[in-house]
Amino acid sequence: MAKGILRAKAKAKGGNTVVKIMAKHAMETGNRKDKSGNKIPANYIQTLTVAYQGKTVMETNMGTAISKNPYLAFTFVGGTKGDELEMTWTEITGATATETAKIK
Amino acid sequence: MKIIKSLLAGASLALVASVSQAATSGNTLATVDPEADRLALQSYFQKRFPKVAVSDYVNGIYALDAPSREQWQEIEEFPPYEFDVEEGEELFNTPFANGNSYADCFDNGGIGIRQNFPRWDEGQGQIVTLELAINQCREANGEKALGWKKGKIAKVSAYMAYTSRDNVFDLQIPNDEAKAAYLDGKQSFYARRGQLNMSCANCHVAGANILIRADLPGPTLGHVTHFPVFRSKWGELGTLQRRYGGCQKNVRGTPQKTQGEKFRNLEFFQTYMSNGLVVNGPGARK
Amino acid sequence: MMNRRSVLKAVFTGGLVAGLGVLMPRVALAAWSKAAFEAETQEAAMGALYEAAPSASVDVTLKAPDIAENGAVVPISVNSSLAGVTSIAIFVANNPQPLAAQFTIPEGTLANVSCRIRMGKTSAVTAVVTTDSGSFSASKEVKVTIGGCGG
Amino acid sequence: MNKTISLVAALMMVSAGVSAQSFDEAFNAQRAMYGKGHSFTFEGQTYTTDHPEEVAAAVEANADNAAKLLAAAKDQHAQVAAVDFGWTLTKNLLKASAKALASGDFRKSMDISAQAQYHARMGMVQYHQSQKEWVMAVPE
Repeated sequence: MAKGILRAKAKAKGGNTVVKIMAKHAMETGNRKDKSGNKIPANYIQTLTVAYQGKTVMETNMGTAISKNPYLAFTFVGGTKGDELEMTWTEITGATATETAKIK
Repeated sequence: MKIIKSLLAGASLALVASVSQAATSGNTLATVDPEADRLALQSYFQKRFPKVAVSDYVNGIYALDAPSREQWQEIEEFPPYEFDVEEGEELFNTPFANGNSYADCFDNGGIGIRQNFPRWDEGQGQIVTLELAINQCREANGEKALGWKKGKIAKVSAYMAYTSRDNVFDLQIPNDEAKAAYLDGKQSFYARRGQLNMSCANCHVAGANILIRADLPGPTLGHVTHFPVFRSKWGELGTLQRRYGGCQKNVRGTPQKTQGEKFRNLEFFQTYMSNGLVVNGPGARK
Repeated sequence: MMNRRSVLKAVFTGGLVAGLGVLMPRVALAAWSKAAFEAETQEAAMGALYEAAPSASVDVTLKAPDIAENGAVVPISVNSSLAGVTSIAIFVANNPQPLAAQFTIPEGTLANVSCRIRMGKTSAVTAVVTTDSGSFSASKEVKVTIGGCGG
Repeated sequence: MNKTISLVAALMMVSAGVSAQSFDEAFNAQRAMYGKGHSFTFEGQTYTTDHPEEVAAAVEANADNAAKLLAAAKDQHAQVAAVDFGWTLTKNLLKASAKALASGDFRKSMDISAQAQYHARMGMVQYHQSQKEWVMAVPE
């Protein structure tokens, strides 16, 4: 599996799956200036969607107030060890990718 | 963990004797007593924070301040240094142009050895920190040395620390030259510097867990165990000596040289103070 | 932008009136609302998302520190015991753009999310939980301080 | 509770117990309260709160004197840098002094030089202290 920007820890436990995801991303707000005083253009992850067996289990819209290396944790009912989660992210620039992670 | 406990038991038995010894553990090679210094420091913190186990000091200020600890634990749910450890592992395993790799420079292939640094190197006649050893390894293999404070060196160091987690620091002072290095480090630790006229000890011994404006300085016991550190303020990983320089600037002093003799000796002294504690680097800090 | 906003509102109201909240709002909320995320006041951001201002509720739990260790990384958790939660949003009143994040909660996902946010200065943090029967909120002041050690 | 104590207070507590006030302590207290140019008595004698550097700078403001003071400050700064106990702001002071000197503002240059030299001298004091006084630093 090619390494993307997402890392996920998904654990099936007591009938639920606890999902923790972190993305490697600077989350530039567009409010910062560089050393010479020019505005650094905004570039942050806008959406992160997590699907399990074709069904969306979490959809996140993010703004400028999300920290660098955004983190998200949630729990959904069901999920089996060994199955895969599909995680799709979209940047404000339009860049997008889908990455996968196994439930442990 | 067992090792820690037995060390603890030993420490408390030796307490009474050590405190009075510390007062006389002097500043000359003949009188300095590193073991007495270490036990005196432990007993100082134990007296001030009787409810905190010595083994918990590896968590720095989070051992002492509950509200910060809560936030830190949230961060540790998915620590920001994980990417760096991953990248560090990749760097560590990438062979140099000559076919050798980091593993060839270190005992045990570089795995699980963080607790042995910094150490007195007989051949070089100086204290060698892990970061110095990393760059010496690179140069011995015809590679360029890395910058000392952050980036690749911190990542490689973080990976090496990560493979050493829970190993117990047990630095040795094999001879008088090493003891002199320890003494020099001790001197630096207690030396007031800069316009604010503060020493490391001011903030991290007497000042531990006391607000400096809005910051709570961490205790020096266990100070070095979690380095390199992903500092939220930096937004990235940095080495211990990057922090040393930052601290010296904070007291409005001109920082000493990164990986220069003074800083290496200081790191040796500080790490010796944490003998008996475990490696838990890399860490996440505010 | 007015278009999307009014569509949103229409769907939302429609959902409430027709009792179709189970399906409809989710579709609408899924879109990243430029009007809401780029709004510079909390009222404007909320106005872009909710028909009426959310009412405070004890069934919404917002976990946030009293004093943030570092404003750049403030851990926040929201959970709710309300039934039929469809979305959770987090607002930081004093940030340049107050809407921090919006989570769509499909059926089968617990109304319990955690994330890390940036805070420029001390501010009220508000979590808004939307259910079939309206929007409910919980607020807390989080202090952001200037550090003494080079902060 | 301990968090409400400021660090300064905590540090003072450590050194409390020293009963008689030394001249340096009296001087520092007076200086902190009144700044420079103030007189006070200590054990029957009258002193001013001026640093020696400020006294040295209280001469006629001219190019020659300003250049001398700046050279002295630079020299002292080089000494403290050699033992690695410099202060961060001193460099900029030296620059500012040189700039004032070049623009003919001798008074300003001399005052800044005095400040820079004071920094450098205090750095040396810290260096010498570090050689002897650190040993008792583990509080009981």
